[in-house]
Amino acid sequence: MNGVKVLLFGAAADRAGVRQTELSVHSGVTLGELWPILVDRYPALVPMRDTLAFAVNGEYARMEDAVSPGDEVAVLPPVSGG
Amino acid sequence: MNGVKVLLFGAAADRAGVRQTELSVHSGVTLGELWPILVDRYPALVPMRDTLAFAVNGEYARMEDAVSPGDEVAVLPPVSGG
Amino acid sequence: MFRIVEESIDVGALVTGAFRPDCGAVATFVGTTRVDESSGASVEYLEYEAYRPMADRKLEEIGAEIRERWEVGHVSIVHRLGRVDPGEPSVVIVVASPRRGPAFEASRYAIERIKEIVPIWKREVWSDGYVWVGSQVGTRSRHEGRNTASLR
Amino acid sequence: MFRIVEESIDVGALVTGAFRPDCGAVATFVGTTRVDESSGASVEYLEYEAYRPMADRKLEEIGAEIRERWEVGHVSIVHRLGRVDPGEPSVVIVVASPRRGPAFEASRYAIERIKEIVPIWKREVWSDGYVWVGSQVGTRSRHEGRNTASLR
Repeated sequence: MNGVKVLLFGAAADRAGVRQTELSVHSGVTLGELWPILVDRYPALVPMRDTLAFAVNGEYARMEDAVSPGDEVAVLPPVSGG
Repeated sequence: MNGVKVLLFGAAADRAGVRQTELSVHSGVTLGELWPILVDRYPALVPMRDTLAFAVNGEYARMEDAVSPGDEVAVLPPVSGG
Repeated sequence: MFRIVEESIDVGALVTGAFRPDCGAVATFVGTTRVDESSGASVEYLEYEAYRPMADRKLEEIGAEIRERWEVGHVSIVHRLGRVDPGEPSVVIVVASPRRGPAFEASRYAIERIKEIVPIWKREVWSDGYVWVGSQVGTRSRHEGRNTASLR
Repeated sequence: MFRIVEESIDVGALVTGAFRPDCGAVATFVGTTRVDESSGASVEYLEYEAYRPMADRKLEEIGAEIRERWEVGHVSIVHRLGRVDPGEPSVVIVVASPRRGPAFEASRYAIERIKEIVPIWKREVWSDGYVWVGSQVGTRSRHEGRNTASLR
């Protein structure tokens, strides 16, 4: 497959209205390049941008980190456990 | 009665060999004046002097505080609860 | 022992399970649902969700950080998911150490780190709507100074 | 609730008994008998005694000091007397507060104050004699840098 699985949590899932989606990407795309594709589909996420963190395959990642088809990307609002 | 009850605890009871005794005093004697009478009876207490605190009727007291017949004096080594 | 659970937490068993003859101090922190109140509304319960297994791994990382920084004989962290009613525990941290200083410091460190790095989220369900804590996203609009409405 | 007891302490009941809907944080400290070792000898158990009822009153005073200094919903302190075996609790402190900062600070304060003002004494019973902690009076003579022998 040439998609990445995108998981959304908490307020991000709430605003997007989905908890999971799949985006088609070419290999080597960065998280920063993935974001416009995601918000194109879920524009309600736009105002959350500055509060979000991201994980790739279960580890925190930066916007310049690359994503490959088959990866799992997670959209993480500010954590609030405890 | 014209005695004060003296209770000893922990290391003080250990060194004196008793947990309780009674000393005859005149009214208005201070704790500081009581001490020589006590160590006359239990000389093994002498080396502990600087480590001890005292209570009169269940509250911490200073050496200049007065003791009256009927009072309860407690000889308190450094506390080590917890 | 680091666990994320769906059911209620047996706090007593966790605490007594930390007692060891080589430790003289056991510090425990329990986070419980607090009924906040404002403008006539109140919190009815909290609801937690997690990104697993990342959240499980982050709890283990916190345990490893603690063992690097302090001399501890036992660390356990259990976090609950789903609905947690008022006065019920959502998180329990237990640290045993030979001495009390490290036990206190490590247990405090654990809860602060949980709130920083573990992908768990809580939703306050109020009598008049809900709020995702930290994001201020939700359905409450009438009361909060926290700008719940502006994001909707 | 402030108590001095002769029997073993039900730690789980004390902790869960502090959960309240108006508090979000419960900090607990448990002091347990630690098996210290030196020069081939080891601690076999601790033995505690108290000057009562002064000790009971001092525990209550510590509770009052805590309520003056911090916003707390619940404070309990239980201290055990007599023989306390390795890994067994001698003291349990539980503080519930709306927020975690005061809960941590108050529970730490409680144990420090107990060690300062509550007339309770502990004797370490070693495999080769005993020592009154703090006084260094006892029957151990061969090992300690603490001048056990010089006072005898």
